[in-house]
Amino acid sequence: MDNLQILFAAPVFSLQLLIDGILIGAVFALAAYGMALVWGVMKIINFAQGEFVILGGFLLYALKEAGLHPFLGVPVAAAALFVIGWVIYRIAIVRVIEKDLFISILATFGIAILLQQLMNQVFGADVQTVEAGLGTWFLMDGQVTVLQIKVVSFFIAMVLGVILALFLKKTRLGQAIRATAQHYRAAQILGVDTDRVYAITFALNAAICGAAGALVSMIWVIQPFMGLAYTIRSFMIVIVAGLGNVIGVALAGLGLGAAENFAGFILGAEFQAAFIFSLLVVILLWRNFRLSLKREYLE
Amino acid sequence: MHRNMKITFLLFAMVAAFGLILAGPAWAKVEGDMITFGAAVSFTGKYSTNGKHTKNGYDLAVKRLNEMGGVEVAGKHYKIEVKYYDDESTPARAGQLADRLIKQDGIKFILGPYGSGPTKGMAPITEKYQVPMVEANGASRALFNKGYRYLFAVLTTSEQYLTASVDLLAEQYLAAGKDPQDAKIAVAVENDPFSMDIRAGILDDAQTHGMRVVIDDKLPKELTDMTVTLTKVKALKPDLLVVSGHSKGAALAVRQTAQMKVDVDMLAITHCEAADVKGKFGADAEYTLCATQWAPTMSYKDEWFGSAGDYAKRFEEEYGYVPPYQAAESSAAVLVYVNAIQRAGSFDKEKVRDAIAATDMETFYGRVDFDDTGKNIAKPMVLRQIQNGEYVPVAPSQFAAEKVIYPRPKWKDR
Amino acid sequence: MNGNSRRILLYGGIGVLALAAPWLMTAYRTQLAFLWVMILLALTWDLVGGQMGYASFGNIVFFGVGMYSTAVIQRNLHYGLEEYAHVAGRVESLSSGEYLTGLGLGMAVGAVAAVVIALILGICILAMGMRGPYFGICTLGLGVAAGEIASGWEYVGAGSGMVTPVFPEGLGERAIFFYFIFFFLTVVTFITLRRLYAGRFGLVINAIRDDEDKAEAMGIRTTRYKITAWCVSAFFLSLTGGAAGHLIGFIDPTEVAFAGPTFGVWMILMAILGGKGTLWGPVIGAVIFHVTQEVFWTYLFGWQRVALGAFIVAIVVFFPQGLMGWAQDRWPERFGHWVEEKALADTPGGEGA
Amino acid sequence: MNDIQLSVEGVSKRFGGVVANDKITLNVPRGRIVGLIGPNGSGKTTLFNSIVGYHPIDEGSIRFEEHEISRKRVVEIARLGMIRTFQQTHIYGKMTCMENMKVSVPRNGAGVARMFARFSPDVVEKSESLLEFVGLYPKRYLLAGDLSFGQQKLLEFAMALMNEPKMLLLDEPTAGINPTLINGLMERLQRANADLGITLFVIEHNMRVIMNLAETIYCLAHGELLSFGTPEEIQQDQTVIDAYLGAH
Repeated sequence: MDNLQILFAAPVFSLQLLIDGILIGAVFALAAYGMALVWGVMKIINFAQGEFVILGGFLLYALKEAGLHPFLGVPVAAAALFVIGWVIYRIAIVRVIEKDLFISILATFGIAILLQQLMNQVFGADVQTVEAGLGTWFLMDGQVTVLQIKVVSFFIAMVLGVILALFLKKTRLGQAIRATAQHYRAAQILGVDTDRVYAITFALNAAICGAAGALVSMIWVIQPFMGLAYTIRSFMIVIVAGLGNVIGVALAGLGLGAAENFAGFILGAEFQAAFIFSLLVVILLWRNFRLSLKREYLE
Repeated sequence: MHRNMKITFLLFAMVAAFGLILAGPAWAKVEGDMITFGAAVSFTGKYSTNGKHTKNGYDLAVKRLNEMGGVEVAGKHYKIEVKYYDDESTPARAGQLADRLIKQDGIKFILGPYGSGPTKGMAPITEKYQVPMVEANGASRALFNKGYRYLFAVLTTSEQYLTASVDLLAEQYLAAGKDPQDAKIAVAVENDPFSMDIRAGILDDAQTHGMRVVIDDKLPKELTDMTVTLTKVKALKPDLLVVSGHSKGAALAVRQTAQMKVDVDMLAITHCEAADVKGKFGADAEYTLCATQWAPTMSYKDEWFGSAGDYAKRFEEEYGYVPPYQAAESSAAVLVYVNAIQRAGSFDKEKVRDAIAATDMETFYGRVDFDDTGKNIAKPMVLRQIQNGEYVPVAPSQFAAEKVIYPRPKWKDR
Repeated sequence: MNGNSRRILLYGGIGVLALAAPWLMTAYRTQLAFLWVMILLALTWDLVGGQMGYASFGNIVFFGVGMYSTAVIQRNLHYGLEEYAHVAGRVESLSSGEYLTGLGLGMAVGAVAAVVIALILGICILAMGMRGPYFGICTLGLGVAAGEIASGWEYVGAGSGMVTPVFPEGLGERAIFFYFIFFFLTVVTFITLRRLYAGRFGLVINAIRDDEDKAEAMGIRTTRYKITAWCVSAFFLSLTGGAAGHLIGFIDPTEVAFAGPTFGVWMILMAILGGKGTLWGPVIGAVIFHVTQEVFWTYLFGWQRVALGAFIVAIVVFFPQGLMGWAQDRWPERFGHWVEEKALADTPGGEGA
Repeated sequence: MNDIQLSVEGVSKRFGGVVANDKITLNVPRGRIVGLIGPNGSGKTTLFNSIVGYHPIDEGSIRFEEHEISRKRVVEIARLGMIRTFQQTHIYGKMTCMENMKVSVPRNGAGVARMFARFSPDVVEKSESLLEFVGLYPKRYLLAGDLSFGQQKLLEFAMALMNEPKMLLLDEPTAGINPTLINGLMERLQRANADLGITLFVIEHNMRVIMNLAETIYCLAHGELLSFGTPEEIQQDQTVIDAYLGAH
């Protein structure tokens, strides 16, 4: 527990971990928000979530190579993912939509493998990064560094979240999506074209992931095989926050980011991933335990 | 009931049919005037960049040898070729493919895959079938204490990759009149067989110098972020930060130390060239120490490629990029293999194996001389520092072109 | 032909074919040994995922536990940890006796360890009544966490993994040795499962799959059955893993032992492809999947995983009921689902159950 | 009423702010047929769920024979000999009718040996005769999921009988059943009661059925016990009539 002592001896590093965790947590929350949307509306757990993220990153990389400014590339990557999401919905997702969750998990898992391997073929397995050309802020005498790109990403993620929430609340389409989430048969009877709503929801999710991925590529590095970590994080955030709760998702995302950083610091980087996955199990058990007290079941 | 039976028989028929498809063309080790080597290399998966370097290295050597008239065995000239499979960057696949190469394709000469993991997967199989494998990219020392007789590595094993940086630090301490025992080291390596051995080497070396290892992080294979480890570095202020994690680790280390303005006196990493840190990060990569098996500037020579520089030129003409050492060592593996076959004067596996074991030759890549565990003990690792946008050898002393710049200038002074 | 003689013919035919296979396709001995591994993976998954309807994404845990237990026992029996891990230490090859002792003892210990773990996990997860996608994701988390923990644990080699001893002289050909180990294991597993499915146990876990609330309302102690089923699955999967570690030769924590994205998913796919919840489905699915994969591998160089991804999507999207499920829908009467007392006391086929 | 088999005393159950059952007290004597009626949403099914342990109750006590069961779990209560059927049928859809029956043997899996045991010929015979009893014998090898809704209800009833319960809680046994089959079903319920000595506690909407079947009827409205008595008494009770006409 030497590492813990460092944190007590020099709390400034806790601040560093906390700030950094919160900033990156916003990006996780963004992807998680898309997952919650698809899960809530379509009753599908999208296992290709992480691959959408990485794909967004690679698209931004390609756009940057083609000479576009990275920030302009973010909406383009999101738009491209929207189209890709739509196509994937039409080809595969539409056929698993009313099957049980298990089938949709496996189907999206297959899509994840497919996307991974296609990215590997198209972009190569190289680690790529996109330089946004921003600098670093120093706080506390240089002990705490804050990357400007992370701050920018944080705000982009938050703004996107707000826009999305407004879209769902205020627009006709958004209302149709929410109605479908509540009860798709009722929505159908009321004249909502649920098939179109599903397609848009799925495509929208892909677009959100694309934006998140574009941010990821500017903050860290991307590689075709890095998707699963983002899928799992999204899932955890959704489990903690519940479906259709924007603020909850955002808070859970930020919390996860910070928790992850502290776990990595204290337990050592080798147990950071183990920590995330163990946390997932523990959260599920805890939730289940609470429900079993009421003799009710998760379903 | 009988419906099930029909289905089952149908399936067995299908299996048989598939079996026939698979059985298809059978490669023999030597057919007519062709010698076929077998290799399982990562074309997909996380090692595929380096897998490509490996394949290019093999192919260039094969092409060169064929241009020069092929291989002469017992008075007859043979062309050579390599049969590749994709090991998907996983050891399990590599093992299966070794089996496939040997049993199904009848290949008797195996070239290694990329990476210690896949090599570990293949070695038990080649060993069992007593097929010699000369490999160029499996550097883990754990490969060489298992009693394998048929495994040979032309490269320096990985525990030696970065130990030179520890020695360098000790020298600097002594030169400054300080006690090396006060030096602090931070180690952050990817959690895979290769990097874990680098770590083992560093830990051993630090112990001999009496240095303290203050950070010992194993980075996950799905590494995306080193912020946490670097925060620790800031907190504990080690003199030397050692990072190893294939291309991904190199890119992250250089990028994030610059972003977070982490000041360490010495930063030593592997895979600089493969990750192209110089090209990607420019000034941020300055003063980084890079471990390399080989560099085009070295003075080695051989009869096939000429000097190391000539090799680099030829490689660049062919593939359009400067060869990283992963490619060079792969080419060297082919040269060693072919040389051994010529000396054996036979295609007998056992004779070839003995000839390989007896190898003591000079190549453009360096001298190759295997000890009785099969690793090359004749060629040291070189440490290069990025100075003014160039890789400059700084250690060990016989290769040093410049003095090492120590300590790295602080970020605020750059 | 009556049911019995048909059955004898069927099993006899398969038995003869299986015994002869290593000599019919000599070049493919190792691949054939892997085929049995695949069948075992699919069969053990199907017990929980298909027959009981608890879609576990983390059964790979038991595979890895078996693999590591066997390797650790083998190592500790014959070398010190120091000697094994250190570069100066020299690991000598084992005699046949030593190899077999290590393998056998290791597999036994691994199987016990896996059952104990399954029991503990079962009490934590199943006894709490976790179901559906939450169970799936929870087990997925377990699988990945297990791999990550093994990657960080130095005693089992951490990220460096473990190398199993070189196969000794005197045990015949390596591939044949393992072929028959896995063949034997498959036969034992198959017979055990067949027996289990034919009795009360099989019907109860089917009932849990179809309607767990009803089963409880009828006074069935579902938790016991669920945990037992998981333990049985863990037992055989651990044995498979123990021997598979030696067949592969190198145990990497995340890519061989706790290989969720490969073996972990394949076992589910194979069961689905053949028809989950049937006795023969997983076997048929495993055969088709394994062969297809080999073909992709040979002919779709570099693109094989893309094809595999597409194949997975195609199976799940277009063929979720699997071959046996499709056949049952197509010819229900062949599987013993018929009306009227036209046929005699021929019990409905165990295969259809 | 000297031989009370099931006694519910002051049972309340709230969901959030909604009071589903408010201090309900009722008794079911051994060997009788007792009815439970009430308009939609009056808390009948909630009471059933409370009795069989599907969710915990907020206050009160439920005793079955000599056991306090209000804190017991579903399985344990079922194993005491109290079996319920569901409003929407719950059968094992992907299993044949015979398998549905066989798996319903009482006290399934008491020990490890029993867990893995095969079924004895007695079980098969009994399954067949009970299927015969409800008229599903010819369809015994069909998948239960392929039966019609009414047939599934019959199957569910047969499964409950297979379990040799002491008391059966039936949640709207005739709902969704073809009217021509209702008489047959009623007759079978009565036979189960008379021949097998099973106490029946029945929720029913069909007044004709319940009035002919039950000896005592309890009426719930808005979560409260409104009235109880013989069918004749209930039919003449003004509060019951008001409740059904919505004049509350």
